[in-house]
Amino acid sequence: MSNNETKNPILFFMQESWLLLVSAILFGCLLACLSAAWQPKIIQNEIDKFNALAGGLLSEAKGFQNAGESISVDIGKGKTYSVRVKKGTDAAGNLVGWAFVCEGSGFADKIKLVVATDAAFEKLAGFGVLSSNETPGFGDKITIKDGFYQSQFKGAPVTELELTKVGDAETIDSRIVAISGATVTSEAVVKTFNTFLLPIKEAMAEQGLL
Amino acid sequence: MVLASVMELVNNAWPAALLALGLGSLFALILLIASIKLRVVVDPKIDAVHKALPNIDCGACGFAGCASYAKAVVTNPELLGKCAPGGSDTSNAIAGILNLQMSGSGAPMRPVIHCRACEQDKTYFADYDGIIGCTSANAQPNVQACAFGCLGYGGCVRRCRFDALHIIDGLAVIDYEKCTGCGACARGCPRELIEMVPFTQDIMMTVACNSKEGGKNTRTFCKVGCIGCGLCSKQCDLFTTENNLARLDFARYEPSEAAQTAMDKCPTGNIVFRGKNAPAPREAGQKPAASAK
Amino acid sequence: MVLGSGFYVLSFHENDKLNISKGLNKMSKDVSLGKTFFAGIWDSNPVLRLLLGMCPTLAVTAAVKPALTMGLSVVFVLLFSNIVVSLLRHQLKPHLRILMFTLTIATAVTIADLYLKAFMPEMSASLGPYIPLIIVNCIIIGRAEACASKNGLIVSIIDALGMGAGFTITLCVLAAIREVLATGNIFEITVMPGSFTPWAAMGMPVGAFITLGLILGAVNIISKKTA
Amino acid sequence: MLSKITVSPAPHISQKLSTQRVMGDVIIGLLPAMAAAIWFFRLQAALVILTCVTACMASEWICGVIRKKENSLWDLSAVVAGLILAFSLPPAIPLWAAVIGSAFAIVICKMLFGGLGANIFNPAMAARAFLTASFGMLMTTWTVPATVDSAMPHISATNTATVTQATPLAWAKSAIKGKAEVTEANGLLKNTFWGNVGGCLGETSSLALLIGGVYLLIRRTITFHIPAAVLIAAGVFAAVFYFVNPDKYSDPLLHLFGGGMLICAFFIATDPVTAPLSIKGMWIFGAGAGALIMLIRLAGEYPEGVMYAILIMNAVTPLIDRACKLVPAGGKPHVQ
Amino acid sequence: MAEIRGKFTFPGGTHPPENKHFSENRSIEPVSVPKQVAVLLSQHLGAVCVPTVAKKEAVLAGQMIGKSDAFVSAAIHSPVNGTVKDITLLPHPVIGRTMGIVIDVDAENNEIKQPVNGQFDKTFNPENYTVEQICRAVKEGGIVGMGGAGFPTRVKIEPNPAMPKEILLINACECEPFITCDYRVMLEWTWQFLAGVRLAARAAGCEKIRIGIEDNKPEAIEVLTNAVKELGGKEDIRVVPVKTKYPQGGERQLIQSVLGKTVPTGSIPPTIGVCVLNVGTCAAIAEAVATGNSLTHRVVTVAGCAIAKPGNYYVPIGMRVEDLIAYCGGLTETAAKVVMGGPMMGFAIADLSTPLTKTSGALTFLTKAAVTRAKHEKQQTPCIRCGRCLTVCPEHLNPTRIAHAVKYFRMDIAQDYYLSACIECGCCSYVCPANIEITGYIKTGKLLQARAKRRLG
Amino acid sequence: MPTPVAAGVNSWFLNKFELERLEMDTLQTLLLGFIGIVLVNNLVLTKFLGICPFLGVSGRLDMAFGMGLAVTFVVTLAGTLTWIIDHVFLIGTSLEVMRYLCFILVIAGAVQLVEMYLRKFFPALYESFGIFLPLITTNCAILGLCLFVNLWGIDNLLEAVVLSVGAGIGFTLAICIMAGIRENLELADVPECLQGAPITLITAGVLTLAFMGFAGMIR
Ligand SMILES: Cc1cc2nc3c(=O)[nH]c(=O)nc-3n(C[C@H](O)[C@H](O)[C@H](O)COP(=O)(O)O)c2cc1C
Ligand SMILES: Cc1cc2nc3c(=O)[nH]c(=O)nc-3n(C[C@H](O)[C@H](O)[C@H](O)COP(=O)(O)O)c2cc1C
Ligand SMILES: Cc1cc2nc3c(=O)[nH]c(=O)nc-3n(C[C@H](O)[C@H](O)[C@H](O)COP(=O)(O)O)c2cc1C
Ligand SMILES: Cc1cc2nc3c(=O)[nH]c(=O)nc-3n(C[C@H](O)[C@H](O)[C@H](O)CO)c2cc1C
Ligand code: SF4
Ligand code: SF4
Ligand code: SF4
Ligand code: SF4
Ligand code: FES
Repeated sequence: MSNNETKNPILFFMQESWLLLVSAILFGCLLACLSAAWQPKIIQNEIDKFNALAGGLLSEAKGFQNAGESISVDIGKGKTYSVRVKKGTDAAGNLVGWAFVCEGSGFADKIKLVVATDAAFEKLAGFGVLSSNETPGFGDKITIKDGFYQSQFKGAPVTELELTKVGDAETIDSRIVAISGATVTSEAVVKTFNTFLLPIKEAMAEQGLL
Repeated sequence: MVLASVMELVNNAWPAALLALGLGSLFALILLIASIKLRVVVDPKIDAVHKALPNIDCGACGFAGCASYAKAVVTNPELLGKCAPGGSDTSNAIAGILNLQMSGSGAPMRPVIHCRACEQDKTYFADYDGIIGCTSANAQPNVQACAFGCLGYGGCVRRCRFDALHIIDGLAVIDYEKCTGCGACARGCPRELIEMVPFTQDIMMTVACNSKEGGKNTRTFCKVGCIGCGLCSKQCDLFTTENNLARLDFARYEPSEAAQTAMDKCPTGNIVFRGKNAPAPREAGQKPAASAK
Repeated sequence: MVLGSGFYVLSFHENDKLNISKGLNKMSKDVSLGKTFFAGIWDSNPVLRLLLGMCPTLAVTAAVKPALTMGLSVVFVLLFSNIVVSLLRHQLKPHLRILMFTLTIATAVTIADLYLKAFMPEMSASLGPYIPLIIVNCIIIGRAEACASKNGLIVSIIDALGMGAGFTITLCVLAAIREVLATGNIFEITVMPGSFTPWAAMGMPVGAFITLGLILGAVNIISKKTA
Repeated sequence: MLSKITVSPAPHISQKLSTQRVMGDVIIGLLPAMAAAIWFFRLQAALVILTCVTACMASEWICGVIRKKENSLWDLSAVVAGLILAFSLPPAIPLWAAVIGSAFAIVICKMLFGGLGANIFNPAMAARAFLTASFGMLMTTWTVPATVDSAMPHISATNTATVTQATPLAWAKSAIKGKAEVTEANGLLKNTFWGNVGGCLGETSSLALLIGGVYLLIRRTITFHIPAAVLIAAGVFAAVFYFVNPDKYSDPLLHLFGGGMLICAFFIATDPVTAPLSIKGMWIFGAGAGALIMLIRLAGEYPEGVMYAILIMNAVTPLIDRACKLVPAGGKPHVQ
Repeated sequence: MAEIRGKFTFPGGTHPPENKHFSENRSIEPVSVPKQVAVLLSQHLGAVCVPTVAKKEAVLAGQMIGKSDAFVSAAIHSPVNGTVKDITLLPHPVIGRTMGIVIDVDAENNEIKQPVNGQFDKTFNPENYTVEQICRAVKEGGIVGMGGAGFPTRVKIEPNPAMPKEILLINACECEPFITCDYRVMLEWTWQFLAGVRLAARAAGCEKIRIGIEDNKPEAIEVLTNAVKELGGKEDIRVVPVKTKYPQGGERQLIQSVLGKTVPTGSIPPTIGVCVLNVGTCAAIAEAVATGNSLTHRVVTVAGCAIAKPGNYYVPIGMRVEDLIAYCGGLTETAAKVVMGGPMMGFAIADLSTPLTKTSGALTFLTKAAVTRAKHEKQQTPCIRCGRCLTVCPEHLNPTRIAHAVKYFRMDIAQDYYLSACIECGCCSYVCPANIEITGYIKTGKLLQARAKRRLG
Repeated sequence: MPTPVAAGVNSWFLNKFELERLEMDTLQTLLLGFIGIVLVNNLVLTKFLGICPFLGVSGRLDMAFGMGLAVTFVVTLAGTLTWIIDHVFLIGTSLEVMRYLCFILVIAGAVQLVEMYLRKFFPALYESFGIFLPLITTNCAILGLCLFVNLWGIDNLLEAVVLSVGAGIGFTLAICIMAGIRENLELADVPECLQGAPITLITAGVLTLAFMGFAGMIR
């Protein structure tokens, strides 16, 4: 071994590590191929999930397409979040509403929401949760589809929303009643709406979408 | 068609393959160079010995753990054979690693307890009311009339990691099936009643008393104590009597007529067998077998 | 790295040490295939006896479904790495052995991750980074080092299956307990009476740690009784 | 002649003091608070207290039987744990939840660690934390004391039928949002002192707790160090904020008398088992607890921080003990 | 009489009930000669003596019957005229069965030995004796510390160039409950005691003499103060009242209280130039130097509810406990414990045939009621970490930690928390509400450690 | 002039209590992120990362501290390196599929290199904390942190570094607390079947309950 070392380092290197190198190439190829084969499916999964959530909110919508440029929303701390608004169309291709993904910080972690509005961007069609890590039994109640919390957003006006602890959850207005014991999560959702709704509306108007 | 899809695959795969190759060779190179340039000479024997040990860190060898024993035994092969739990297998394996021959008789060391006084055989002057433990009890003298016998608070039991010792009827009793000969019990006894002896036989004869008290006192203090009468040493040269106490030379012991006679003649039934499946000793106070003849 | 696990052994409590060394001994001494398989399930169960792979054990057992998925992913990765390592075992060079293991395992894990993302997106999302963390699960590299690099293909496969099964079963048992108490359901089927108020804490880290602690205690009792 | 004499190591005499007596004193110290609880919350309170104490004692007894240990029931520590747990539960807690909490306290937090004296965490607080994590809703439903005039402002009937009232601290917390509510919260101060407010069973009446605390101090069951450290640290913390911005932060007195502060200072932080041994350690422990309570109250997500502050300080108690290791009277020996 | 309040004290300590009333007003009474005495060959720290007499040999009172050539050792003497009956194992109050010499008393030819205090008065002049003379007398008289530890006194007072002594501190605290022997010696043998003090100071080369005495003994303080005045200030002697607190009499504590100095952990007083002697020891020095008598008798306090006639007795060393009990009218029905020494540090005796030794300053007879709650495991609870033991420990240790470390055989931890710095005063056990035998565990720990060391060595 | 740290703390307070949203400067973000990952999102107690050493090396305080230092060192190194690799090589070239492979190779290689280096040139340092290094490669906390940094979409290097250091310190904190507790439990009458790992897990469970107190302090 010490002979090899001194005589021909390259040969020595190859002797020691050819197996590793060959496997590296093989494994690299393997992964690339698998990825190539499955990537479309993975992307489709995401689209499907969005469509399922947004479709659940805008029941007439049959499909969603990107509309306009992506919009940069200031989410504080000097950071921005880029939103791609999608246009929901019915079978005939008519505009039935808008939907987009946005996020805010919840109790435990980030909460990603799908928010949908009517065609005029005047009234909310509600929201769905794309991902959240809130405490089971507390914050994760926002993920209950058509639960009392989610329902309050169906038909609420696109304005500054307000969270209250006590109130009537039945009336649909800009006052949102918090989930008892999960004020933080409830507030995070409301805050997310407030951060995104109006800037997006403005930007869409600028882009001439509205 | 086929070619096209192969081309596409290759097209997809080359960057990944290249990246993997690049990283792979980079690290392979670095590690190779490092392993040569930064080599620290550690005796590979230490590692090998460590692996051969049972790795339970019981401390029987007298070192802080298997790792430090490994280090020690490599530098000083005389320490071979100290790992009791590993037994001869381990010793042989280490000897193999160190290219040594295991020497010596190799009779396993096992503990014997030099006392056979159960609760009803003992005399007490007072009630001991303190910490349950032999060292503590021994620090309150004269509670138990015999200052040499087993206190029965299990100082040894607590040391044994192999559940091989139990207090039965006020006396520590060794379960030779479970005992590994680690010697921890001997270190745990404040009265130094436990002696590690070479078990040249499956069952060993022993004088189960430690009392250096004169015969008269021993008789009043304990029903089964050795009174130092010297009958055994007259029968068999394996026995010696000194300081009012008989002792057996364990290293030379093997079963013999003479030894058996000595045992039978003992007026207090103090010479007994110890070991796996040892026969039960004569009952306390029972007449010597010889006189029954 | 296996030396690494050896080191943990040094600093563990006596209780654990005896368990671990018993487990490791059993592993190396057993020869028959059946025994090899069952060793992984009880005598040297990776979680309960060797205390390896605790992170995923705790992290994914809030419910049975992710636990099962995790278990099966580990089985896949174990199989993959054991097979590859076993096949290449004569070619391994000392300095780069570990690098080779790592490479193999990372590949297998990436495959598993891609598969989950493609075909079980929900599951993939809920398992989050714990699937890629299989790479550093000591069980896998431990088996590669201790079994696959010394044994033939068949033994390695059986070993992987046994270890994997032991891991999966443990995860599922733990998850079942936690899921029932935390939600009243199991596999999303309600099993507790309607009046049962779920113990949300069981779904949180507390529940994970305490339940696993109690299970380990129970295993200690059982193994002491049967020893 | 005489019967057998006994022998044991010195000393042969001892002070007339026993664990049972120490615990008994704590129980006596808790009596005023118990009376207040029963006065304000009536039958509910009595039932919860009874359930917790019984369940704790039962758990202790069962664990003793299983471990085949000397019956440790009569050292009364389980009774104290049960009382403290009951006092830190909301009055409307269902009794089954109280039983789960008691079992968690005694079995998981005390007996598994080796029983009295070995537990790292305060059993009652750990159990409360477990209940809070499990049954958040139940643990934040505050019934109105039976003595309260239902026309008082902060009483609301939510979706459920129970009439609930926000606790003073909850008001102080939401008060951060508006001046009017701060004043209102401050107006609560008098009621808070007497106990005429919503809250956990044992925490509402500051007066009762003070009486009990003084009793313990007089009996020397506790020393003044921990309570003083807790109250001073919390008081200073709260006062700084109050004087910087009285419009937004409530009166420090509300923080001292509101919520679990007093029961914490006199009965919980002083739990000898989970507090440091040395005097210096006690000061650190108490000050840490006081500061953490205020940090959680003012900056955290919860209106009250006693339970978490205590648990966190319990966790670092071994480290505090180590840091405050005593130096022998003759200085550290040169060679050990 | 003006009330005297000690100003000085040390941090820590506790206040067990003093219980001195049993014997404090009873003057020293010589006891009649028993039929047999048993003189132990091991009565002090250091080497065990070798008998210098044989079985059946006749011995005279004061005759040396055992000696050792070791430096740290002291000879032993027969207290009576008689014949050696046996040299055998005998019960020792502290170390179990050890060799001793049993002497049958020659009943016709024995008188009760009377104290020699009458031979001393204020005119006694220590300058009449050279340092060598004093040291030889102390050595030949077999004098050992009578305050408890039994360290050979000669070693303590002999000039040692390596550790020059400046201050002689007389330990007159007698802080243990029940014990009054030193108090009576100070009251009745005042001049003999002071003679001893001055002789010791001369031998040790100490310029200053301080007598530390607890303020619960105002009479003794007054008597001594007056006597010192009468001496006329030739020497720098001061009587220093200190606060009554247990263990004020611990030498490290007393040095802290009286001199404001601390003895470094693990060291002995001479390292800071202090020599500490007990009252009884000084009296013995005076007797040995002035009359040539060896240490064969000492004052023993007999106290407690369980004995018929408590008092202070002048007893031959080697008298058996049972004989003294008989002389004092026997035990009462309620007796539960016989303690050699006081209740805080004394040794409970199991075998009443145990002979008295040079260090046995008292026999305390405790009833069940006095042994408040018998301290045994059944009545213990686990430690509730109340910290009381830390507060009272005069050595500022963490007794509970040490005790638990010993309990779980973690000698490394015990040592880390200064196991060996414990003076075994018993304060921690006394105050512990959980009733844990903390001191017992610590003592056990020291034994374990000694054993481990022996094995290594 | 207040020091930067004081200013950071100060403005955090302002923000927390004044409610008007001030412009948060970077320092503040970093500070919050740091405190967050040490206390609020402690890797061991909330994310279950690094449990093996947490159980294995928490028997003695000095060992635990050594382990904590080693982890802090390695996690800082790994977090930084992997962030760079991720952003320089992988994201640009859409080779994300190679992420895990690259990460683990980088971590394993770097750790091994550092270990050998220490062993050769700083034997004293190696004895006190280098011996832990090889164990750490198979420690979830390292790879986990790298993955979380990626998952949270941390897009600047400084933040990644601060989070990495914080993660290491959080680990050190948790393991030292546990070591203190375990040293006490050694002198307690813990039921035999629970001694060792089981009681450590149960303690960790209650510890997570305690750390919930920090929840929501930083978001
Ligand atoms: C274990 C635990 C988990 C919690 N999880 C959440 C949560 O996921 N979301 C939330 O908003 N609040 C959660 N909280 C409660 C909040 O910290 C806070 O107390 C609550 O938002 C106050 O709401 P309330 O005013 O309705 O009581 C949790 C509390 C505990 C004790
Ligand atoms: C001893 C004790 C400890 C407590 N600890 C806490 C705590 O840590 N967190 C908490 O939210 N409430 C705790 N509580 C309850 C609160 O003191 C009080 O009930 C609280 O102000 C309730 O406010 P909230 O409205 O919503 O949650 C504790 C109560 C007691 C008696
Ligand atoms: C806790 C404790 C208490 C003691 N109390 C006394 C005491 O009251 N009187 C006394 O003379 N010696 C007492 N001693 C012994 C002294 O420390 C010291 O050994 C003695 O005074 C030395 O004198 P000696 O050699 O003449 O005996 C006590 C020792 C200890 C450890
Ligand atoms: C002053 C004092 C305060 C106590 N406080 C508590 C407490 O807050 N919680 C508790 O469970 N037990 C408490 N106890 C009882 C006992 O110490 C506790 O149950 C132990 O933690 C159990 O090992 C207290 C005891 C005393 C003497
Ligand atoms: S043999 Fe020794 S240690 Fe064992 S019980 Fe007897 S006296 Fe105690
Ligand atoms: S009885 Fe136990 S301790 Fe003694 S030698 Fe045998 S195994 Fe060791
Ligand atoms: S530890 Fe020792 S010195 Fe301290 S109080 Fe206890 S017995 Fe006295
Ligand atoms: S006095 Fe007793 S109960 Fe209190 S800390 Fe000391 S040992 Fe523990
Ligand atoms: S450190 Fe996470 S599984 Fe081992």
